[in-house]
Amino acid sequence: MAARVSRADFDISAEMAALIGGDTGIGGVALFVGKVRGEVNGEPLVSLTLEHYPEMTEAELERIEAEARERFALSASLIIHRVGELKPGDNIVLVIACAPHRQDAFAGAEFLMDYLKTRAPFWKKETLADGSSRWVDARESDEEAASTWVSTPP
Amino acid sequence: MAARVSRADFDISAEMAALIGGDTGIGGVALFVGKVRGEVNGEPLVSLTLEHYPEMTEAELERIEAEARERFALSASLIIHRVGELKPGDNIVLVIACAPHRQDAFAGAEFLMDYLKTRAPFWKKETLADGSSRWVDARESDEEAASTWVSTPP
Amino acid sequence: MTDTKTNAEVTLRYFAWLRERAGRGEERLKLPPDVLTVGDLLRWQAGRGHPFDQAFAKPEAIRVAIDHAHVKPTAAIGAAREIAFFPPVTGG
Amino acid sequence: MTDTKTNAEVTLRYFAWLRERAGRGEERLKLPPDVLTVGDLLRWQAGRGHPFDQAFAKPEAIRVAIDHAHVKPTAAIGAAREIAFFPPVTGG
Repeated sequence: MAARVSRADFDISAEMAALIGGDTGIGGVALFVGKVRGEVNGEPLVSLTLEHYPEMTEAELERIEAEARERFALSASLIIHRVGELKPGDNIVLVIACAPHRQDAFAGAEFLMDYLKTRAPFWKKETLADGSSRWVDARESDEEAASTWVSTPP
Repeated sequence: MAARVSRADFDISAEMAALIGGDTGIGGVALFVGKVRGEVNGEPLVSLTLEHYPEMTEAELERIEAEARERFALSASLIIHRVGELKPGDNIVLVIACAPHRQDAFAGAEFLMDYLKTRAPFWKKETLADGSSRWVDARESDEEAASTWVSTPP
Repeated sequence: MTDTKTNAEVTLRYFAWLRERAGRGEERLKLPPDVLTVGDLLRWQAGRGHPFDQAFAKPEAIRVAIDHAHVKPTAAIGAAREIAFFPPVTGG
Repeated sequence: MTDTKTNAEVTLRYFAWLRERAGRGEERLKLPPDVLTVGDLLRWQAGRGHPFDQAFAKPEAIRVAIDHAHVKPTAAIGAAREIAFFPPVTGG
């Protein structure tokens, strides 16, 4: 289990290899990569700036991971979340969930993403071509996705 | 959209970058990697041999991908399936689904895997440490997983 | 015309344990004119004698594809050029 | 003892648009003794005058963490060392 915040990009293949190590009990690995999109409601995005709450982030990511591990038969999991100024096409987040079987791997990765989106202290600010910028609103659909996993509200 | 069979291993980062190209409409990428496990019912596995039906494989993978694309808002998808003799820890299959939003990416990747497991003409033969070998039985849970997506039986 | 089609040569292919039990990966032959559906073909195979009697003893464990597409036992063979027999797939 | 705790200095932290509207990322101060819950604290912030009146005008849009853990408005502040205010998170 590992969680970290990074200004630099990540290498998916290398992160996955390091996470698995020599564990041949792992039969399925589900990964998710979140990326910066180039448009916001049809307007070109210039950059996306990610702010976070450093002292809380790690504690929260570890709580999310521990909960995922308790719910699913995960052999290993990883969360890497980037901060700072990102451009369209850049990677924002990497989640990896390893399990003996694919169903647990998929469910683990989805759970990690849903909880990350509603509990981890990151905030996105979009800057558009006209120089204007605005903080991204939380999506209700994200709250709903997280709440389908249970009854423990943030 | 792409699907291919390969004796060689794949590079996940490179495949993902090539699949995405310059499409900045993609906000989420879900990936799945299936791996050879080191034990079968507690006995050490020596190798896993994958046979397939070459002329049918590509046609079937393309049908599976076309169906995934019809059901989910996928921007791009990829299936790579290995054949030949594999060892514990080796990669067997890679599935990538790209979409504007993560829910479609996850659903697309799960759909591709469920259909792959029940429709793509691949067969696994396990060889154990004592020299014995046996063809892997299809798992009923895989049939069930695929059938949850609809009513079109194989 | 239909008789001609039914009597045309067809390629039969075998995979996984069916290939091993049938002792071959492929063969070309003419099917009898009364073999009209996939179900007929599975019954005909089981009645061909050794080693097919063993290989096709449990037709419910066998899947069939005609010209690279999955078909059900009720499917017509029609003008099939290639018919494949195999156990349920186990890739992924 | 309880009075001492309630009157201890606490670090308040602000993130995203709350940081921008509050005009600061952090401050250290003593909370009034009658601010016992997170809900009390949100009301107290809204009453502090400029720029907090603006920043805390919609308390339902504000999330709170005490010592790096999410808390609800009903949570007691107790011996909190650090209390953070931020909009609903939007990472991932």
